[in-house]
Amino acid sequence: MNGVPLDHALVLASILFTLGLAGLMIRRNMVFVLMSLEIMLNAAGLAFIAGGTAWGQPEGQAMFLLVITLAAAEASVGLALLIQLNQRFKTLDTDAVSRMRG
Amino acid sequence: MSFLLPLTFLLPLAGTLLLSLSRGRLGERASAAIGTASVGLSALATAALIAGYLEAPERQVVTLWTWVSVGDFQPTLGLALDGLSLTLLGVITGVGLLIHLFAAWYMRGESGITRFYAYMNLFVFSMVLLVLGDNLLLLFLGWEGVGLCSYLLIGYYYRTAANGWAAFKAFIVTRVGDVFLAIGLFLLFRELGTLNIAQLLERAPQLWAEGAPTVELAALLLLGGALGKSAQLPLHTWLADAMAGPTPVSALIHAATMVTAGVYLIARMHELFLLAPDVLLLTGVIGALTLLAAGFAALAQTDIKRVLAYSTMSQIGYMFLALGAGAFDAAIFHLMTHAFFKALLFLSAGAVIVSCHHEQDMRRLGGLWRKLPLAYAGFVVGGAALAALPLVTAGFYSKDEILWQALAAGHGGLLVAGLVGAFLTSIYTLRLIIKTFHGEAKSDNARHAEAGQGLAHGVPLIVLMVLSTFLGAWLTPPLAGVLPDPHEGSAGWHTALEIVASLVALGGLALAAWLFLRRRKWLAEQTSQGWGARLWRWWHHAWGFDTAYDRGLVRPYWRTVHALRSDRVDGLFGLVAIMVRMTHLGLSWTQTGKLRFYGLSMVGGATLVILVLALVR
Amino acid sequence: MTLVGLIVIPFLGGLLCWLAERRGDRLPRWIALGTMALELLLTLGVWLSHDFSLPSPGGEASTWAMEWRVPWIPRFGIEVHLALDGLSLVLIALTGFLGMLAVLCSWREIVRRVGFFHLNLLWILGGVVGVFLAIDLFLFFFFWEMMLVPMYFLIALWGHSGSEGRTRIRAATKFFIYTQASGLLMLVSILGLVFAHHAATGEYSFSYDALRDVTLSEPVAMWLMLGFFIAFAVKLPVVPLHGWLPDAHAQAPTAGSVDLAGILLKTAAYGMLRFALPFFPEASQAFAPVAMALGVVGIFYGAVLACGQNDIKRLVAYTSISHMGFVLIGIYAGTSLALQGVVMLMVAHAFSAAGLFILSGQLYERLHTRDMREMGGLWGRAGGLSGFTLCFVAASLGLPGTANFLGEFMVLFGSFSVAPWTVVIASGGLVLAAVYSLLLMQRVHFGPPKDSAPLADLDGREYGMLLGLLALVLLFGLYPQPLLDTTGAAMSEVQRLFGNTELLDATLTWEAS
Amino acid sequence: MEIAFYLSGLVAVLATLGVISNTNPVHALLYLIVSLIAVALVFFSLGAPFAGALEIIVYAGAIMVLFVFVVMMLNLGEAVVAQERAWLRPRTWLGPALLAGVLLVTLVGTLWRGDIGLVIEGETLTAKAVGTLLFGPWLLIVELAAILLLAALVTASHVGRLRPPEKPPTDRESGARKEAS
Repeated sequence: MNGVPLDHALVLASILFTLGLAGLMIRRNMVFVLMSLEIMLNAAGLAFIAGGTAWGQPEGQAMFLLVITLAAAEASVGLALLIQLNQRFKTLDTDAVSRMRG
Repeated sequence: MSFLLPLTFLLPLAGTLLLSLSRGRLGERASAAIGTASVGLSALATAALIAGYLEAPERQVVTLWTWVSVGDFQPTLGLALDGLSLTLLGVITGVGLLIHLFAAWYMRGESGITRFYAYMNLFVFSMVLLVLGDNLLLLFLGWEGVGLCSYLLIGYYYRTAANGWAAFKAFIVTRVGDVFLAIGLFLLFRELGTLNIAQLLERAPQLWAEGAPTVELAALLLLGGALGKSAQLPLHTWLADAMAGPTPVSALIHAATMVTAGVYLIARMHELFLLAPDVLLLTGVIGALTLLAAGFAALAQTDIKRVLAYSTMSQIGYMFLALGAGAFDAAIFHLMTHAFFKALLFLSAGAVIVSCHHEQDMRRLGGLWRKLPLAYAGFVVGGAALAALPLVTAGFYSKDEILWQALAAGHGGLLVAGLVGAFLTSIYTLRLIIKTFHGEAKSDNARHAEAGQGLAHGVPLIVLMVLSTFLGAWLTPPLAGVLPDPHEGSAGWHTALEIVASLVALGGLALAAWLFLRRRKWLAEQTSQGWGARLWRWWHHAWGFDTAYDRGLVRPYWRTVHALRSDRVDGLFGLVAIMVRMTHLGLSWTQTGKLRFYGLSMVGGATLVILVLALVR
Repeated sequence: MTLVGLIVIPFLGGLLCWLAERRGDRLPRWIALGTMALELLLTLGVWLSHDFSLPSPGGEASTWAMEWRVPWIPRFGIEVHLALDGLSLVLIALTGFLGMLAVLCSWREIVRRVGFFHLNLLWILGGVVGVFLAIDLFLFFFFWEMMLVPMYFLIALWGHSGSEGRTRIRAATKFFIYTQASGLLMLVSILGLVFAHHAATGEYSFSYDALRDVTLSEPVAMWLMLGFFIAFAVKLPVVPLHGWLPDAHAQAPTAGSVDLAGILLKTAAYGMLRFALPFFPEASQAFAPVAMALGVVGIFYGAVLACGQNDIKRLVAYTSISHMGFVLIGIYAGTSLALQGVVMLMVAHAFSAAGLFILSGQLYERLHTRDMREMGGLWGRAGGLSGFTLCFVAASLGLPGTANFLGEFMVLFGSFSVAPWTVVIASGGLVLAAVYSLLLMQRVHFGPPKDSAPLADLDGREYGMLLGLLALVLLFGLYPQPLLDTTGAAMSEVQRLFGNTELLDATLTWEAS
Repeated sequence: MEIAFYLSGLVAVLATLGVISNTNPVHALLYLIVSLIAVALVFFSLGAPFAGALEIIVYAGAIMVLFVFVVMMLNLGEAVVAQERAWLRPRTWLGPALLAGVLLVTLVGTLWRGDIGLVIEGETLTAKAVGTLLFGPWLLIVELAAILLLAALVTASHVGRLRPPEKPPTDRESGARKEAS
């Protein structure tokens, strides 16, 4: 066994990605939505790493670093909004804040 | 000599311009004076032209300037004078002058006299142009100008809407005829490349053999134009309503000049018509049919002017009959004499109407012959000429000439129609005179009628009376070189026909006298019940043509106008606006505000794109 | 250099009027009048100094009387290329004259923001003169779109209230959208031409001569021609696309209507003669029967609707649609007589339509209504006004002796050899022309008067305007030769390109069979 | 090296499944942490120790801890779990799941058809190489990342501030407050 073929890694990434996506679409609770978001980001990072190590270039990992900063920034803002949602609307249901329509 | 020719039409034009630009500053007498003077001078110029022509009878052409010159379309403003146009010119300016004079008396006290004389001068100007025009486009200019003036003059009393609509109807019906004439012009120009009448008639025989389809079509179209203007059968419904205008107008336009324009056109283009024998025969047939239809219709009229209008229609039917029989000079001779006695009848009728305070209905007139001696004399002399009383009246010679030419040319049917027409004419003429002048006065208008005074009233009537007698018949029009010479026939047959014609005329008069003097009561009850009444009403509405046209053409047109009033086609483009609004509503439904729905649609879109990319490449 | 002057004068004049607005209402009017008078004098000067007789038959393709060329955007081969020949000279003179009339007839009608009104008015005229002079297609399109904007403001700001509740803003927007959308189609065709030229010669050019020699395949040429045709058909207007004209006229101020009817409709006919026909001779030839049929439909549809209108300006607007039907037939007939007839009819219609609009404006000033149901029996009350209406009504129904008659009959004479049946049906329209013209006369001036108070008679300004217009209608009706000689060269040019014989016979046989 | 990859991959997938299908937020959170650590193991197996370390320290350590704080702060009780179970009826998750399935099939299909020949041998890419890259050509991007983080910091602190409830709402939001309470 001389190593992991790249497309296996990418398949793993896409599985994780679609799972995160499904979670995003299914759950109405804001917390779960944010968590699925994290999974998708993580899957993307995995794909970067897989690519980078396959070609033997450090760009993959550097890019992963950026993915993580992005995830951190996004998570913090997301959670702040979550708190506001809970405090103002007394619920975590994303459908409650759907007045921007029509 | 050549400056006289343009003078004949420039003078009336000057009169019109003077009167119309005066902006109401001219009084009644001044405008009557200007109007009559301009036509009088023009008559003087015509007299000089006639004298000059009689010495040296050759065609004069005076070209003012080329109207348009584009490629070979070169119509010029040229005036051509020969025997035919001279005769017409004489009639127009002569009779025109007398009518202008009479109008001074007739229109006294009316408002807007300046406007009246401006239109009358404009009419004489257009009619002279029509007669003198040497190319068809100039003739068309006169043709339409005359139509417009007849519209303006019929609608002179514009305050009552009915007169306005009568004028409107007259113009539209004649305009239909003008369109046929225009299409004829287009056809002639395309085929012969010129509009100049002389060149046209020269090239026509070279290009077409007798009876060729194009020349038949061209002649038919010209005939269509003539029918419209001369109020012959299919396009005749406007003449009876045209009586809404003042009586001098009816005398000038609807008796002497405009209605004879059609006869002049066919006489002027006779070479073309000779090339199309079927159309010529058609002309004769139409003339005969109009002759009879108008004759019967005149029998059942109650308004003096309408009786005279139908009698004009039937006399022009005579002229068309003469043209159809190829007797062009007999038609023009009858045109001249008819102008005299019909103008006399109309002016006398005008005198009666004014004297009886604008009462036109015969049933309320009567017993006037002692109160209005001059009008009565005018009616008697004019009526006699109309009924063609033998030897004494001008009408006899001209009508007899037509009947003889019809016989000599072998058109038996036309001859019979002519004789029946003569019989009808004598009946309705005597009926008119008896009902208007004899018996007792049936209304106070008639009782307090006072005779018209003054020269303007008397002179025209007397002059026309003289011209309506056999003296008028001496003025044989100088048509020697211009129109083809008449058919020859044995003198015996000629005298036999004269005797038959005069017997028919006298018989008609006797029958009318017997009916309307002795058997008035029997006649009244005959025409008031059963088939008599229906027949009387049918003739009263001139065989129902008018109602047929109204229901068949006019009413559907107005229905479509009201149907399309709000511009349906433009409404079509309103649909575009509605579609835009609908797409807006459709798309705004997708903005539900729910986060998950957006996620779902994004994923769906992404999958779709990836699928398409994957499959496509 | 004078060509640039011809365009710049109205634009500068407009600005001056706007600036002069501060010093009272009278100054902008005099400036506007002076500008347009200067424009007219300049054109007449050009007309006298150059002779526009026929170019030598074998002469170079198109001899412009005057030309002025300066590169503008070299990268795309766009240059400010102005050129003048007989046709554009006549139309510019017409613009100058009608501009003066527009200013004169709104002397007392426009009281709000007079300077800005005259700015818009003069900028429309500037745009129109630009359209008549521009030979570079890009420049032509620029002026074509530019002349719409001031017209929109003119209708929107100074228009009258809607006759049946339709506001003037809606009419102005409709006018704008119609012309703008069709202008887009023309832009597509222009670009199509430019790309075809680029494909053939490898470099971009918008110049008239270069684009005229582009050889296109049959279907492409047809589509590009249609692009041009629809743009001009909307402006002409041709029936299905005519919706904007009656609304725009009913709501426009008198000056706007005079401009709109007098000049803007002529830009469409000019565009067809200058661009649509010479650029695509074969396609236009094949399209001719359809265009003529549209012309005939236009004549009858315009006439039928004119009879049904109650608003006097809408009636005159529909009569313009009917008259423009004749123009369309004349253009696509292709014989030199028909084309000269088209020019004559354009000039004549400009005068008679302007006259009728001025009269309806004056009636509006006196009766404060445009609804014919409230008018009637005005003959005795309005003095000179009724007499002039009669003359212009006679012109509009094509009474011989007026220029309209000559225009219509030259078109019909010219087209008869090419399409006899179309002409026969079209001359049926002459009867309807008489119906709607006399209907106008009957419902407004004849008939029982509603009340007997005499209306204010025509003052000097109005009387002079109408007399001048009437004199021109009669002058060109009786002695049109100077006008026809001026446009003779341009029209024979169009006829040479459009009516090349072998195709002409093709249509002939089609007609005859 | 491959076995570690496949094993930890499997663990990661199962943990993620656990995250999605769990009704109790805290349990889901823990599953998430497990999934992140599994992914870190995958990084190590692929030969990216620096990334793996980062994953554990920053991702699992910092961000997940932040999540735990927030979830704890909201003190979601049993009601939330019940409600979650109510929301998770098959009718809601079947459609999106199917769609995600289709997306997965297409992704995998394209990958499979793409026949990328590359194989990851597993020789490690040292942190030094990454560091030289980061502070070499990528210097600007790193600065930008820093600014991004600063921005996120400011936003989170402002939005996250718990306003005292008795402050009268500005009229613009009154609509929201009335409707929500």
